[in-house]
This record gives sequence, structure tokens and C-alpha cells, in this order.
Amino acid sequence: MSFPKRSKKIINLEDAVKNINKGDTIAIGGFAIYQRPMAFVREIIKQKIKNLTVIGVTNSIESDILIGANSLKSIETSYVGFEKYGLAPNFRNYAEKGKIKVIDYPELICIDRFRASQENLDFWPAAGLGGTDIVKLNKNIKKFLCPITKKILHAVPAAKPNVAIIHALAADEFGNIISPSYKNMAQSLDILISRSCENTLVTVEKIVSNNFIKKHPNLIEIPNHRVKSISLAPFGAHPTSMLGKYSDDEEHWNEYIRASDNNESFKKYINKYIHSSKNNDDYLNKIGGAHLSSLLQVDTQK
Amino acid sequence: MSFPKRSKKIINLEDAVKNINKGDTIAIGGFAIYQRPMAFVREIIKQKIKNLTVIGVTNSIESDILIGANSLKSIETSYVGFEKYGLAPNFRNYAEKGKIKVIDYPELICIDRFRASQENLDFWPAAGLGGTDIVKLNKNIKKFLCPITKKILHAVPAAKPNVAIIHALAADEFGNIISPSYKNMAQSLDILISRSCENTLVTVEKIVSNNFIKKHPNLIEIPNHRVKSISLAPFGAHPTSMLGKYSDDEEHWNEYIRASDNNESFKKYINKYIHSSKNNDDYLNKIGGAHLSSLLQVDTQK
Amino acid sequence: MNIDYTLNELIAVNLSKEFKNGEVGFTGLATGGPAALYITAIPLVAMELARRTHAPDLNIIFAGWIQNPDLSKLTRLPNAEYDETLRDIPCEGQYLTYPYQYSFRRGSISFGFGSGIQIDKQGNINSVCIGNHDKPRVRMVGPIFLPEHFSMFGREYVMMPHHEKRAFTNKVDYITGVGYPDGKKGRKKLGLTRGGPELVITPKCIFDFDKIKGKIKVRSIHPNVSLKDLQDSTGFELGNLNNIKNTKSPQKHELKIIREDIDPHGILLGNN
Amino acid sequence: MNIDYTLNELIAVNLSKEFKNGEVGFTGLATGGPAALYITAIPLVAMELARRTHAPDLNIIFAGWIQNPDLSKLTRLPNAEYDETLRDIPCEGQYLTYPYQYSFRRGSISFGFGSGIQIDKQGNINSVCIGNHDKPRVRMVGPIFLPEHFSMFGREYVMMPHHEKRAFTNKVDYITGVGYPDGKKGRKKLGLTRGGPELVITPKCIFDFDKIKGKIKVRSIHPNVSLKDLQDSTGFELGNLNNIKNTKSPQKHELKIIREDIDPHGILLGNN
Repeated sequence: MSFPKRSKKIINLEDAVKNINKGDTIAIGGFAIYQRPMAFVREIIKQKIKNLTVIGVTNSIESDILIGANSLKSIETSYVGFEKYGLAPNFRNYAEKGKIKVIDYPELICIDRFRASQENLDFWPAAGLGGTDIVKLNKNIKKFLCPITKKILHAVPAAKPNVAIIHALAADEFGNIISPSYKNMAQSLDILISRSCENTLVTVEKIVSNNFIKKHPNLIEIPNHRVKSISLAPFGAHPTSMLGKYSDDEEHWNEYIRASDNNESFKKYINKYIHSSKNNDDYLNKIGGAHLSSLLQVDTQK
Repeated sequence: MSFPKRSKKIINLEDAVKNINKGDTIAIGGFAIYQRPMAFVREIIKQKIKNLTVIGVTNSIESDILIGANSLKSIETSYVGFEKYGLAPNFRNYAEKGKIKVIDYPELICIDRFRASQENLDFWPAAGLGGTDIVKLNKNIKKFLCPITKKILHAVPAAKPNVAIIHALAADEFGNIISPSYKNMAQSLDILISRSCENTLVTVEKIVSNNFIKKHPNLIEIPNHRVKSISLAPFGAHPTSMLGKYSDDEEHWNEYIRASDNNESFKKYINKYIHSSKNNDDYLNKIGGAHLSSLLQVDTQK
Repeated sequence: MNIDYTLNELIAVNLSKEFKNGEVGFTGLATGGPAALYITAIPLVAMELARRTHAPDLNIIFAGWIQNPDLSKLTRLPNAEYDETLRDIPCEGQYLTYPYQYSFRRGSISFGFGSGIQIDKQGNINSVCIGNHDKPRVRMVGPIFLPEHFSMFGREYVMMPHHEKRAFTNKVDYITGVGYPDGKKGRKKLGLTRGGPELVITPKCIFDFDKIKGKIKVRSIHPNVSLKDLQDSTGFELGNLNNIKNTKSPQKHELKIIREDIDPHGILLGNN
Repeated sequence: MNIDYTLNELIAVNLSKEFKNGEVGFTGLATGGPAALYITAIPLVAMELARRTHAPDLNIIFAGWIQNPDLSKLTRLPNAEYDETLRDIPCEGQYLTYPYQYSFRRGSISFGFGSGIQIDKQGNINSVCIGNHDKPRVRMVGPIFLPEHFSMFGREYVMMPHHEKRAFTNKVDYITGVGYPDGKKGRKKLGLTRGGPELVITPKCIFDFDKIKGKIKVRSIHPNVSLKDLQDSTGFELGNLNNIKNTKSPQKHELKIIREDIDPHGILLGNN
């Protein structure tokens, strides 16, 4: 007997990015300088989607590059910086010129905002915000009293992203995503945001068989029904790292930072790596096979 | 140079139980019929500690035996039952006679109550409770409106246990607890309640070296500073199961259920296995070496 | 042409037509023969049948944590949530942190299956007690996950293994899950913005709801059940049933899929 | 007897005496030499010294997720939170689900170490911007974890690598973490029931607070720093400093533990 076929969720990165509309509020997976869906972000820039808002936790190059490409109107986060690589140059420059709206939240509260969305709450009850300028400058945070003890709390608005974008290890063609069992913040937050939004777009290092998924069912923390599309993008987090798979590309980070020194050099950078690259494969060829190989890690930890 | 020595947290089970006082509110680890700290519970009965309140999620024999031994005054939970072994006989009998106070909460909300305690909130915001008798009969649940959208919510009180009791795989002498990386609800809830209470008393199958801990640091989800005491209790979950280590003891469950048929036979059971047992080793000898061996599992999943 | 089928097959086939492609169906795990059959086994067969007919992208969540199990690898109906049987069944995902990290509350679950000791005309369900709560005539296990089934799932199929007067009552003794008091409007007033009971399925009939009036009604009566038998087994007035249709019989190819592909050894639906 | 020691050693030894046995100390990870030295390296040495003198049960949390690392296995000061260096260092626990599942909010952390671009007389700290928020003269990284440091940790040690007028100000341009506006009473009124800055440590002095009045004050001045230098480097009035004591010099055995046991290769405190 022949049965109807399951739908495949694999689409080209180019088509995946068409799910993002001008003015959208997006959550971008990863954490700080780790495991950012950079191939996806580059394609957003290539398609010149503008007026976006990033809702984040700790942000770095994935937002800085969008800022430098004039794609962001605002960012809500606890941090924009490059950790060991210093301050985020475009973020700083645009913020100081008043060209981007920055809404500050504490780090844990940024995570809570996604937890609220995950659980279908419109707010999260936060203690410890009283007296800060975080509250004073943000009309969307409402003071309220604990309904039981009358202690002072603040209701922080849920994240409510329109679209979530994450980069993951692997997926089958139906959209079941493999997360490593040894996780850190980047993967934990990816899982969280996939549960906070009905439009989760995923890039993966590898497409694996459904049998591979069935061999590792305990690694499926993002099941197919939380995923809208899968796009293949090897080294899709470059120049950020993917712990256990590849290190961050220090050389490229420095090239980026040098390019961010002024408008002209940044335009040149964007042009070279994004607008004049046909696709992710083309980008990877520009980075170079030998150089990419040098970033690969050895990982025996599952 | 000689340095001061770290304190050890290992104490006898008998001494550990002395941390429980008459009238305490206790959280008991495990889930339904899985991985219950039964050796600890038996010692509570042996020491005749009374008037306790159990705050739980889904409860079974660990509470039913305390009820039958007249140790519980009330229980707050979503479920008391034996799953495949049917209804919980002492719970049902005492409840129908009005001899135990039962406060009903939905399963997820029971977990939320511990999350509230974990995060130092006095309440948890719950949607979906309107119209149920859960709310109607419970004066501690307060209706309130979302401070942002004015949607109807209910504030459910935090769990706030005085003491938490869990049974775990292993610990070092300083109190760092090993949780398996392949976890299910029992272990997840154990971790949660250890973070909801400053008096967490732990029994373990095995004491391991600090070097063993250092070899598996990613398995330490309950660090020493969340633990008040460690007591060795092999097969400490018997007759409940410890997935990957031993199965539940069907024969003993049935013996327990038969014994619960009337007061006299239950007293006999308690007397045989608890009051006339010197300690956990003595109990295990009564169960028998061959019988315990037959429960051991093969587990290649880490 | 008369096709031979069992009551379980009749229910499974009718249920299967309720599910849309791409939905997510949730089963918990009950124990004891009749409850397990009605809230676990029949729903699993119904969902698997939907996958093999009109809904290939339907996701099955089994025992609350196993996604899309390979049912052909079952050697018996599991009777424990966390033992080797479920840990080791081939599947597409294990929700190990279920349920507190998961987005069930966001609407991940399209529909679920639940049961209780009483259900009333408004669709309220009771799994807690008969009589006064603090000294009940009968105490049951408690609310468990039913309040969530009735408020955060997209819709609930109430599966009642016994159709008896005392179970189908004017008003339940304890409301564990809320039906339609004053209809959908009434739910909204209580803060219940989604979900609620969709069908009530029994060995004698299928009920659905007038969601505006907030009233249960017979949608179809199973073949070979008399109107008198149905009313006599029900604790509330069913009204005029003269125009009620029979529950639709399974088609030959549907039975073939169940018997040959989904449940060849009769582990789920039995061989009755 | 005159013992030779560095400024870093002076600070580390004085800090170490602040910690009680059984406490839990939290360090994040900063980058750039001076910040990393002050909020990561010096605190690690201070805590390790406390463990080896009076507080063997002190727990160290490193980079927010590594419990009790074996510091002797460090070959360099890690400059990334999630790379191989930290993943592979021998330790007693890795808080992989940090921070959202952890009970920091319940009071698990006794004390932490933080820094900012400005601190004021009330102990408020700023890590966000100088000037108007929406078009600032200088925009920094953001609040990060500082609001939590200043409200949910038991107490905070503010570590300022540069003691300059513009950093020690009458009023910070942006309050990221709250000090003592109107003292402890004022904190309570804001809903802040625990925590707050305990000491502010700089290359020139150690400040503490009059927590009733809510005012910073000099607790001790480092040897070889003049009163004039201290006042000239500080943006607010220090008052009469004539009776201020010198910061206590390290003891020989303390330096020996640091130099021989904790940091034999000068990876943490450098060889200066």
C-alpha cells in the first residue's frame, strides 16, 4: 500500500530569508560571540531587508553587521560587544550618533522575556529592578505588587519575536534538529527561542537521515513541528565558533573590526563578502578551504 | 604547606533524618513511581516524625506509606497513585475518611510552584485555571490581571518546602551530586527541588572520589553548596525504580498493596520492614541479595 | 456490502478523520485495561491511521515525551512512563525535559486525549472525587494534567471507556477541566482563551458540543446501540434523537491499514 | 621587616579576608587586560587564598559556569566563556544550564565581582553610557549581568582598575546597578531586599559604605598613595582623611601561598 509522503522542510537559504519582512522583530540564535547564524544574517543583508528590531540576550557581530548595513532600527538586549575582541564598532558608532534605538535589559531578564513567550505569558515577574535607569527609561516595564505578598515587582514584556533564526548542528529533511548533549548557553538559548516563536528558521551544518535522528532521539530538543524551514549552510556560524566543531576565526574577526573603522572600508567589506558573493558556498571559497580547515576542532565529548 | 581541610557532608541516614522536624513541609524527590528516596522515607517512619506536609508534583508510595504510618497531615499535589499498580490505598482510605487534607493543583502548576521557590518568587503566574474547583477550593490562589495586557491570571503560591529529600546516583564526600546526563522527569525534578530549598538532604547509591567528580563535571547539576547532607543508601529507591540502574520491584509493590488492605496487615508490614529493621542494610537483607540482583539493569546510555 | 469491524476500530477510524495534516497530537499514559485502551491505544492507532491516509505530517507525542514512535516495534502496550520499554522504542525525539521547559502553553499541542470519572452537560470533567471534597465518598488520583489538557491544548478528545449513568451527569462533583459554561463566551470570561473539549467518545456514541449554547449533544450513535439504551445509560436528558445519524462505519482500506500495517499483532486494539 | 609585594597581591590578600567559610563567590569573565585582572584574576587568587587559609569550603564559580577550577592547570587566563580552555579545565562542576535554571535569585551566590565606567557616592554603578542615553557621548556594552550582581547576590565587590576623576563621580549618568540611595532603607523601598555594593577596590584605596546614610567612604588607603593624590583622582569629596589607615600589607605566608601554590607561573597576577 502506498501512503502519502511527509513534507520536506528544506529550502534554499535565499528562500528562507524571504520569510523575513521589513520591520520584523527577530531573535537571532547563539550567545555573545558563539554560534551565531551568520550565513543567514549575511543573506538578510544581501536581500536588503530593513527596519528590523533585534530582541536578544547578549549580542555581538550578528547584530553589529546588521547595524553597519543599515538593516536595524532598534535592539533590545543586555549587551552588544565582541568579548575578547573588544567593543562592537558599528553598534557604538550608530548608538552615539542616535541612529539606532537601544533598549537595555539585564541579562537574566532578557532570557526571562523569551521564557514568557515560551509559556504564552505577556510578561515576566522580575524582582530587583527598582531604582535602575533600565526601568526609568522603559515605559513598557510596569511596576506591580506580588499578588500574594505585596512585594515590589516589575512586569517585563515578553520577547514576542516575529521570527527566530538559529544555526544548528544537523537536521533531517523533516526538520528535526540535533542539539549536542553537551550544551552551553548558545544551544540552550537556541532551544528556548525555538519555543518562543512559530516562525523558526534554521540553518544547519549538515542534513542527516531520519534514521540518524531515530538513533539519537534524546538529542532532538527542537522537534520538526517547532521549525518552519531548514537550510543547509556549512560553516554557517563563521566567523563565530561552534564549540566542538570549529573555533572562531580570529583573523576574520580582526579583518571585520579593521573594516568597521569607517563607512567606506565597511562598505567594501560588505561588498566583498556579501553583495558580490553568490551564496554561502561562494563566501566559504573566499575564506578559503585551507583556512577553514585550520579552524576545525577535535571533540570527543558528545 | 598544610592547608585547612574541607568539611565532609556525609552523615548516617539516621542522623540525616534528624533534620526533619514535626510539622515540617517536605518535598520528596522522584516522580510518580520512579526514583523515590524510600530509604529516607522509611527512616522518617522509624523515627516517628509526625504532622508533616508533602508538597509534590505526582506522588505515589513515598507519600502513601507516610500516610499509612500516620506521619502526614496534608499533601499538596496533582496526583497520588501507583500508575500501573493502581490507586494508592492508604491515600484513598485516609482521604475518604477525612483524615488527611488534600490540596489539589494541576501537574504543571505543581512544578511551577517549585520554579517560583527556585527563583525567589512568592507566586507563579498561571493561566488557564479559571472556572476549576482547584481555584474555587483554594484560598491561597489569588486571581490577578496581567500587569501589561490585563488578561486574567492566577497567582499560585510558591512551594517553599522546609526540607527537600532526594535520592541520587552518587556524590563525593563534599556533597557534589552526580546526575545522569540522560535524565527524565525524576532527575529533572530532583534538580529543581534542590534549587528551591536550603535544606536538601540526599541519599546516594554510591560515594565516589572527588577525582571521579572532576572527570565528569558536566554531570554535577546539584553542587555541594546546594546540599546539606549526603547519606549512603544503596538500593535507596527500592521498591521504586532507578532507570539505568535497577527496575521497580513488582513483587514488593504487590506485597505492599496487599498489606495496605487493612490496618493490622499494614502495621505488620511497617513493623517487619521498618521498625524491626536496624537500618537500610538490614532492610536490604530482608529483601534478599538474589532478589535485589534480579532487579539490576543493563544500561549503556550515559 | 457488510464489513466486519470491532468497536475499537470503529472509534479509531472515526477519530482519525478529525486530525488535520501538520497537527500535533498528545497522548498520556493510562493504566488499567479500559483506560489505557481509550486514552492511549485507540488514539495512537487513530493518529497513525491519519498519518497513513490524509495527514502524513501529523506528529504523535506518546506518553508525553516520545515523538513519532515506530509502533510496529511495540511488543506490548507500555505501562510505565519511564522504563526501558519507552526509553528504547525507536522514535524521532524524546522530550526529556518534559514538561516544564516545553512550549505546550504556547500552543504546541493541537489536541489531546483525556478521561475522568464524570463528565457533565457543559463538558466539565472530574478526575478528583465524588461527594464532598474534604471527605469524599470516592477519592480518585487528583487533577493530574487534565486542567492543562482543557486549557492549553488546541482541543481535547474526551475518551470515556464506560458509558454509564453515574459518569454522564448533570453536574460534575469537582471541575478538574472546564467545558463550556455559558458557551465559548463563558470560557473567555474565565480567562480561557483557547482549547476545550471537542468530542466525547464512548462505547455507545460520539458527543460533540453546541459551543455557543455550551451544551453537549449526540453527534452520532454507534451501530447496534438503541436510542433507549443510550438515554438509559446517560445521566442527563439527550433530547430528541430521532434524526441522529449512525457513527460512520470504517472503510475496507482503513481496516486493512490498521490490521496489516499499524497493529498487525493486535497489541494496541486487541484481537476482539 | 619590610616585605616586597605588588599592588595586585596587596588587593588579593585584603580581599581574601572578606570571605567566610562555606560561601559561594561568583566571577564573570572580562576581557582586555585591566578589566580581566580586576574582575577575574585578582578575585580568583583572593578566593583561592581564602580556601587555603581560613575558608576551605568556599566555592568558586569561574566565568559564571565553572565550579572550583584547578587553577594550577591554567596555562593562560581564558578570554572566552565557551571555548575549549574552560570546557577542558579540571573542575568540580559545569553549570551548563546557567543561568536561567539556576537558583542565583534564591541567594545561591554569596558575593560577586563587577566593574563599570562610573561609580558614584551612593554606590550606583554605570556600564551603559556617558551622556544622554538616546544619543550618548560614549556608548558602552550595556547592563549585562550587573543589575543581578547588585540585587540578587549577597554582596558585590566593585573592582575598578582605574582610579580616575571621571569614573568616581557625584552621580552616574546611568544607574545599571543600585547602591544605597537613602541607605539600606532606600534600597528596601525600591524592592531591593538583599545585596548591594560592599567594597569598591581601586589601585589607590579601598572604599566601603555607611549603609545607613548611604554614603561611600574610604576604608583604607594603599601604602605609597598620598591623600592629595587620592582626592585629586576622585570626582567627589572624600572629607577628612587624616585618620584613615593604610591598607594592610600582606603577610609573608600569604605571599608564599600565592606565589608558590596558587599562581606559580604568574598567569593570574602577572610577574610585575
